[in-house]
Amino acid sequence: MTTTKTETTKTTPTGIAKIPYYPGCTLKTTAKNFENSAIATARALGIELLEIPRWNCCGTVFSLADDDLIHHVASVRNFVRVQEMNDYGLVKNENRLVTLCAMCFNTLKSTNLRMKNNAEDLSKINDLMYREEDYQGKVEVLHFLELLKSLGFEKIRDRVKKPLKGLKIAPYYGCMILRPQEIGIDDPEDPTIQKDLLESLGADPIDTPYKRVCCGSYQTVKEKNIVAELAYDILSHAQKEGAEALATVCPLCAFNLDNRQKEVKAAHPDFEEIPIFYVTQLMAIAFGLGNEFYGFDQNYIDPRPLLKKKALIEQ
Amino acid sequence: MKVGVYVCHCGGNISEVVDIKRLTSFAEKQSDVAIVRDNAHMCSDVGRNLVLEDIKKHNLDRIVIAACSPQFHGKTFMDIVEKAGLSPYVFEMANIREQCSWPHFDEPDLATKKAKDLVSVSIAKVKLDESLERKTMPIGKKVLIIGAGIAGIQAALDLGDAGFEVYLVEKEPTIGGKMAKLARTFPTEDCAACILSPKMADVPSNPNITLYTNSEVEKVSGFLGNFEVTINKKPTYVNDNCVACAMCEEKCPVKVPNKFEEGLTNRKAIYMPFEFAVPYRYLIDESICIYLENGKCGNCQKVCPHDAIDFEQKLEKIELKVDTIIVATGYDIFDAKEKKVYGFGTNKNVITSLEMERMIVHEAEGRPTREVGKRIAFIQCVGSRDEQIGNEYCSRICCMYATKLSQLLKRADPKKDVYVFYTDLRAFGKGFEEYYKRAQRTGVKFVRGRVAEVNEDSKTKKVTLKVEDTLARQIIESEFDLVVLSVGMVPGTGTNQAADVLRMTRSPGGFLQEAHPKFKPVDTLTDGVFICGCAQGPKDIPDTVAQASAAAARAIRLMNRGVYAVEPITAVVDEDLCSGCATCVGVCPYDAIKTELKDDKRIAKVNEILCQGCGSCSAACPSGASQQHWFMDNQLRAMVGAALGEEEK
Amino acid sequence: MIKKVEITSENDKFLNKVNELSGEVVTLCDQCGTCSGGCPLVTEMDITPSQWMRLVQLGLKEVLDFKAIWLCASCFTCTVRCPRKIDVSKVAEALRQIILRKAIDYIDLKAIPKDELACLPQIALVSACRKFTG
Amino acid sequence: MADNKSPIMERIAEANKAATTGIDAKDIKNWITIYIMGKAYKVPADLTILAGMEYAGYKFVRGVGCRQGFCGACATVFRKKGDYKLQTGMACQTRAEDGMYLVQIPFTPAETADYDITKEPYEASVFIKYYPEVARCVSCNTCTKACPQDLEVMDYVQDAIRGDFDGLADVSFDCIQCGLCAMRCPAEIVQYNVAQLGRRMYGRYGQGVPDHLRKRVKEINEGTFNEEMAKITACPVEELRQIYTEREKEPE
Amino acid sequence: MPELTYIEGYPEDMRKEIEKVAKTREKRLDYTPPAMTMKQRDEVLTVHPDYAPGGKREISVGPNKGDNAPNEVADLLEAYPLVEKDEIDLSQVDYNPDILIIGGGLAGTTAALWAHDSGIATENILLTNKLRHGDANSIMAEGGTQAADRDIDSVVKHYIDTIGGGHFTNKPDVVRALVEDAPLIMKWLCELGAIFDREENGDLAEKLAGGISVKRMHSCRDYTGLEEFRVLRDEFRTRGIPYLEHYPAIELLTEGNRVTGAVLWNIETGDYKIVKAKATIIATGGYGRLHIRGFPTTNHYGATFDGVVLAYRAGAKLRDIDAVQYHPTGAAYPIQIVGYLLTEKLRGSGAQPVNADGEAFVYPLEPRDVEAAAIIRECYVRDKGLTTPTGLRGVWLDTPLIEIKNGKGYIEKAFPGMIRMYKRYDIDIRKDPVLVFPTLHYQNGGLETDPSGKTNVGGLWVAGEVSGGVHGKNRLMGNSTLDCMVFGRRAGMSTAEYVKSHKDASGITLDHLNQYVQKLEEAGVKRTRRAPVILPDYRGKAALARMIDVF
Amino acid sequence: MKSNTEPKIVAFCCNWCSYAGADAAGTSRLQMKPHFRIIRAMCSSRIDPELILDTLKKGAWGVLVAGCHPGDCHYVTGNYRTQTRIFLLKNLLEELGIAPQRVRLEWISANEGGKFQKVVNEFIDEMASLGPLKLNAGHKAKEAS
Repeated sequence: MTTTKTETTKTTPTGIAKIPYYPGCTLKTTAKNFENSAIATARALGIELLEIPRWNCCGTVFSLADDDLIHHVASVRNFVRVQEMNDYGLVKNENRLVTLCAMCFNTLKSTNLRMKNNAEDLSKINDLMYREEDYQGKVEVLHFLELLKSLGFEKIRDRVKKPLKGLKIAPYYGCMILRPQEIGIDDPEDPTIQKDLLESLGADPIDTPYKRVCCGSYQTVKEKNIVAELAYDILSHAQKEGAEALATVCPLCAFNLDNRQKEVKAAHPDFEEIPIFYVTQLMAIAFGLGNEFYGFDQNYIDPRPLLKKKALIEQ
Repeated sequence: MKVGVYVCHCGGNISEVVDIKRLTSFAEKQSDVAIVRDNAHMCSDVGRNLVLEDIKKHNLDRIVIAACSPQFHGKTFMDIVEKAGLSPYVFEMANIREQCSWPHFDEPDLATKKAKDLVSVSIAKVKLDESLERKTMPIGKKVLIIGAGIAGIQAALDLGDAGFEVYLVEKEPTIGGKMAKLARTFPTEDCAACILSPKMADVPSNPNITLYTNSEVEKVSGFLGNFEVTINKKPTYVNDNCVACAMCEEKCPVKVPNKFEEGLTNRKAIYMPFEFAVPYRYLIDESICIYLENGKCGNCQKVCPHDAIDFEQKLEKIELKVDTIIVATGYDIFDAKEKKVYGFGTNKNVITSLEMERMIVHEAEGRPTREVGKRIAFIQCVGSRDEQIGNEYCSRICCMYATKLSQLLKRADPKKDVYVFYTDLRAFGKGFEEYYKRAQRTGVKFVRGRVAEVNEDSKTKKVTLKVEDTLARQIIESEFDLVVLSVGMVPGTGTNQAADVLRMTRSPGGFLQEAHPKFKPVDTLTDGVFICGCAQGPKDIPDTVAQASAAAARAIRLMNRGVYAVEPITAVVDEDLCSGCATCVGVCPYDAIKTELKDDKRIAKVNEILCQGCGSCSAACPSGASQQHWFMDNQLRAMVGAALGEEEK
Repeated sequence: MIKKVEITSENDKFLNKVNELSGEVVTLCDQCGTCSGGCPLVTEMDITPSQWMRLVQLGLKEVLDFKAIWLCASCFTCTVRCPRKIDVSKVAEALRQIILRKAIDYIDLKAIPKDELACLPQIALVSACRKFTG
Repeated sequence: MADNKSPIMERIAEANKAATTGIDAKDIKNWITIYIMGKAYKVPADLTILAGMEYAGYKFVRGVGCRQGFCGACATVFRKKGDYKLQTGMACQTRAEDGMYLVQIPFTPAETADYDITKEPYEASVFIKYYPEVARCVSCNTCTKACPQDLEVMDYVQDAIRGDFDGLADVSFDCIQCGLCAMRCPAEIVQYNVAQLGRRMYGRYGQGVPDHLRKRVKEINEGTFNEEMAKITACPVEELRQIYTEREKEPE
Repeated sequence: MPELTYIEGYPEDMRKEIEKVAKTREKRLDYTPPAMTMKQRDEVLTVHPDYAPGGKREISVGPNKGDNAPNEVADLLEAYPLVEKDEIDLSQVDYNPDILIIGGGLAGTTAALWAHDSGIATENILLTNKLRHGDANSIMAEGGTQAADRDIDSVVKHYIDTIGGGHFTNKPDVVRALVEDAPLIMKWLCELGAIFDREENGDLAEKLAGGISVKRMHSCRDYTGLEEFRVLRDEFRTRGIPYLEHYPAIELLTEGNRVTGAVLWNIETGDYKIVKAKATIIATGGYGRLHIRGFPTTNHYGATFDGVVLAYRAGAKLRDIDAVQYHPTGAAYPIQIVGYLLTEKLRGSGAQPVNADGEAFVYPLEPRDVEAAAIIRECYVRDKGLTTPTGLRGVWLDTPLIEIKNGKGYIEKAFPGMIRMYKRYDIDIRKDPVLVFPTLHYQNGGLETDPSGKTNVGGLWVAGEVSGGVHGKNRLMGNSTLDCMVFGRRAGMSTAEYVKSHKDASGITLDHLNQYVQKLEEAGVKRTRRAPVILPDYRGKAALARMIDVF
Repeated sequence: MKSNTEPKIVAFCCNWCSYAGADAAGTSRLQMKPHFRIIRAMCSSRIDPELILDTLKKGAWGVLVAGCHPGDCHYVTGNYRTQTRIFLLKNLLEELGIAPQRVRLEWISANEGGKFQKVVNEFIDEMASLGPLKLNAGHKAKEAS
């Protein structure tokens, strides 16, 4: 496996929009396929996701204890990096910070909100990080889906070369891009943003109420069987509605839904395995970007047979 | 000059914070103060008599009461002072409760100090008070009632019967409001139509009531005894010739879901709102009529044997002058689509309680509209007591109507499984608890737990509830044929419009604010404007009717005397000082000041009837010639001086 | 078996501590059960979320003995649904913190089999560490 | 042994006294007071903490090693006079200052994981597998502040979390494994062990054995140089001297 | 004494001197003094502490009786044991490994690993350390490790360089072992994950150094020894080989002419442990902390000659013990770092030694002894040195030249440790030169061995600096770490073979000690001196004067 | 300049909205700093700039004028007059060298007890940090700059 850094050094076509981008730990490893496909699709849409230098792990979950500041330091550091990118001219007046990983998104945005709403907390954290420059509170945390939406799904439709015709995909949102309300990017009870995106890719989105139900998240560390049950609920309901695959934007959801199918199968022998995509993988396919951007090797359940059946990738 | 100072303990409300002893001994030291007393309740008979007797016995000519806000008991004490033979305006209240003991209860020392200041402010002012007399204005007997639901109807009938001239304005084509839709009423289970329709019929037959349906109040200006109202009467395109023969309806080609039936049935573009509508006359829905859109069709006009169709009707503006106004604009039901987690609007087996009312009506009449199913669940508090959608209040009726609907269903078919999922079951009204018990006896299962989510099976379309039984502490995940959402009340669109037009204050829930929740429950902060029914807040039918009658009575109270008292705190011009610059003329919002020549000198003159006493002219006057009674320049300055003066004397 | 509990003025200390840590006013909970009904993990729990809210209201420290507070996945489903706008997730966090801050961890990293660890993505372990270790 | 003297050597020995036999109080002009484990001592100014403590009478059998900042044995925690900050450093490298409160950290309890790098895949999971506590990093940066080598410790821990072996090796390379980072870490990570594992993985898999080295080892094993070697080892000194003097030197 | 005013780390008067260096820098850019002829070398070496009169004497007892040795060395060889006769109870054996390794630096650790690789179970190996495992000179080796692995290089060239550098006094068979094993050791290190500097293409980056004809220095920035050692230690730990810390050996145990173990002493608590072993490897390093001829040292705190003392008493032979290596460039300013090594790599990268007049006076890459002697001559004969406020003398090492020659940022990348060390005292070696003076660096000679590390005493192996022969009278840069690993490995493998075919040692005695004491007495050595010294003493004289020694 | 004495604030409140708002704050037991004294007028437009100046002269540290929200005036347009006058007065204060923030205009409705509390507490804190007004005849005070 490779550990080379994101290919942000490739020559950038002029006129392309550069936006600071926060990958998060897992996108550098088990969800490398998510990152690669997202960067490539963004590029195809005229956006360069510029990895912020010296980023650090956001902590993946927002600390909910009211008196806890230290756990927010991690996120705030990354905002300081965005400031620095502006200061050093890596980006021009671009305070948006795009994330792919839903958990990073939630953590960063929640922290940002707390910092923006609470000057005292911010000054304490700035104090704690005395080796860094102060965070000014100007960064806006954005999820990649929001970015796509702001581009307009029409524009994405225009870019599609290989419509995902007949591919029945159940979008799965998970928790972190929906809840709490002030953080979520869509209606927490009935989100549609992935559905709209999938439609623009020519796919057949399948709706199920389980699209918003938690996959069990970090319980997977200690309670993998519980998580497998939750995954079973989510997957089997999608299958019942006719889905041939699920789409997600969270590496932990992806792990729980994809890799835990091993445990699901053990508990439910009748269960039929179903591939889990990152939504950006589907975009990359629809854009016809080529195998090197799909990264199916990292999918636990191999989606290639399905894609071949639908004539979306070469035999 | 002899000032009497009375300090109220307010039963501890004041005395537990403010040191009364220190306050009274402070007051005693003020110049011209003849007597200082304190009492547990100055507003009580004992307290008031104390003042009355002291004035007589000690020849007091100025009274200061240190108690609550003048907005609360100012009137009470003015009346006493007047009763004692003094001008009611040689009296001041020092507000040492709302402005002192309550907001500063954790700092008693500073509160006491402040109380002293407030008392000395009042003393400073009262010493400069003039002996003003109250004035009166004539008032007529015309009332505008906005909204003709059960509240508006009741108020109109009360007033009409009492001989007052009533203008009843309704934005819908018929009167009757929401009650007209109901199947039965709790807890008596009267047929709603049976009890409402006679009342509705009384309205057009009452000679004192002028009814404007399909009409909205566009503008209201003026004040008590002198309101000017503009009403927009929208065209119905059907004139008085209509005898409701229904021939037009048959020929009309356009069909839409019937809103009155909550979409359970359809109606045409020309339609009768419902079978006991008042006025009993067809009308055309201009939003869908083909003829009105492009001049084609016109079937109705062709078939009408009475020449009742009039496509030329236009919006009519009606100008009225009225003396009082009653707002009875009612409520809307909460839009259940906002509560996405219950799937209303996307799931056909999730309906609102109002749909269920109509279903029961049709069922009872032997023309069922849809399958009810065997297993039925009611979900309570939909749109009520829910901060997520912004409604904090309890809608008060949902518990009982769900109790009603559930047992109607259960009694009609005892084999049905009927569940009511509630947060708290509130059966507080007369006969409610007994009614609840009846429902329990019929076998309706009441489960304490707020439903978390409702999911649909895409194949069977059955719905599954997820809820915790918070008493059994069990998680119930169960499938039902039908889910009924017990939707709450929200301020009606009519209420919102009326609030805008009349610039009325709103309570936190968005309903109209009454002047005092206890003692002026149907008055508003605007003299002569009253509210009743669900415009003021969620309530059931008996409460609405009672409140409507109360509003009528409060209006009658003002109008019946023929005159009403106005405060003499108008502006007055010192002719010697006035230079005739007319600055005041420009600032007066009521055109109450004119300039005139007197002894070759141009001076300003105030029309005391028109003057409402804002004092803006006095503030603007460059020479100090314009003064406002009871708020004279020297009084304000004296008050400021006292407020900032030496703290301890 | 039903256990008798005692409610004394000491209990308020616990309630106040939870209020302070969570930033929520737990007494606002009116026990409607919405949180529990929608909780994706409730069927694995020994008490329901509304139950732990109740126990906190009464200031009963026994709430800390239940596994439920650890099974909360902080998915915020309750948060977006609570009709009193109480963030139940934050209350659960407060309860966990009370334990974690005494240096009592819920998971023992060293007890997880190495092969298991090797297959977990970082995101899983980082979040578990944040939630389950002090 | 008077006959056995060299005046130059005598002068050198005299000049170097301060560095070889301990400092003589009579040569000292400036003094400071330091607090060793809470007790006050008067010691010459301008010494390192280590030398200051030795002057005060401590003979180290622990918490001392190379005395040159390489071995990391003499980790010290101190507070300067009037400063709220708890600082860290190597006793052999930090100048003792007046009013300094200090204590030696004899050693940092830490466990080294049991692994065999030849059996591990070159993946980020290796960190989580053996040092799962890296996941507890809260990015507080205390480790970086504590590092006497001025390493960006937090950065390399972050590199470990995300499996960036290259970055980790680069940033952590100068680590002397003194343990001060681990001592101060609120997440109880043993940073230097994590780094050690990461560097070895990088060295073995990221860099590997270059071809020229493999080739040479093969040649030696095959005895390619045997003959020449036998000749040269048997060569008389004078001949060797000539070969040596005449050998070609590779230019810079 | 008036307070000195410092400008960026240097006192005012030294600042003025620095300006002289800066002035001539441009001129010196293209000028390097020519290398000395053999004659010139001999001449300058007369002021080298090794060759200058005095400082040495004949050893009066033991296997090397009559050989010349520095006074400080002879003092320890002619010293009485720390333990008195019959003081130690040998009946209770605490450890009974097959192989006992004394000293946990590069050599000892390598020996343990290879013994294990050669089939000895971990529990049958015991490594004991005086301080912590790794508190050794090895970790301080900055410059690199030699190995002839490039195509244009050959082990023979390495051999010639080594022999020549050692003034042709080296033991040929061990030198051959050294140079032939070098590439193998490099490969072994790479496989264990040591990170060596690399070329862009992944080849090992190699450099020249003093006395080396072909680029063959392998470095790990300026932490070569540290990187090599910490990798080995990590491997050692993960294998779970038993080791003791703070347990120096204070005496060997013997049975006849065979070493059968050692007495260890807990340096903290004072108790002792008896180790019985089939084979013993001594890897205790050198003697820098003896401060021979009053020179400061680059050495580790524990470099006190212990191993040689113990083995000599047991009958092991020494060679070249008179040859002390002084590193030409030790720090001479400020006082806190006097003696610290300034690696040859600095000179290899272009830094010139410059005298007070700003003149380059010596070819920067002469063999160490020549280079050192030249600097001493410049300071004490020609009087062109600088004097520091504490009286030390030195010459400049013009470090800023490095970046002029190699480009900006080079120093930071190649010498982070150096930058760090000077930065603590406000000196920026990229901008200003540093003051240097020779420092005691290496024990060239030691216990004589065969190519497998075996000594003339049965059951006793040695590896690393403690041994003699491979470097002759002078060690080349880059051969020390190599020596440790090559002979550590060979000793490990050789002992492994040995213990497989030898039975457990039946007797553990201190008889050899009694004999040695008898000889000392016979030679009339006074009883005041005792050895080994274990650790040097730098305690303040005032503190010592009032100390009551209860031990 | 800070002073040991406690701040003195005079608040002019209109009868219909802000006085009722102050009552609402009291009724809800919202705790406020007690250093303000309310003087009631029928409308905020009764409060002429001269009276405000007089109030400052008499020793008030700050003057709060509170009225109904724009559009809600009981007297139709009274509060717009107030707004204009206060705006002009602030310019004048600046000319006089008096910190213009010593006079504050707020719209507070009858049910905005919370707002009343917030405004009063904020204003008292602000005035406390400004300290008492020092008026030196013939010298321009420097607060305004």
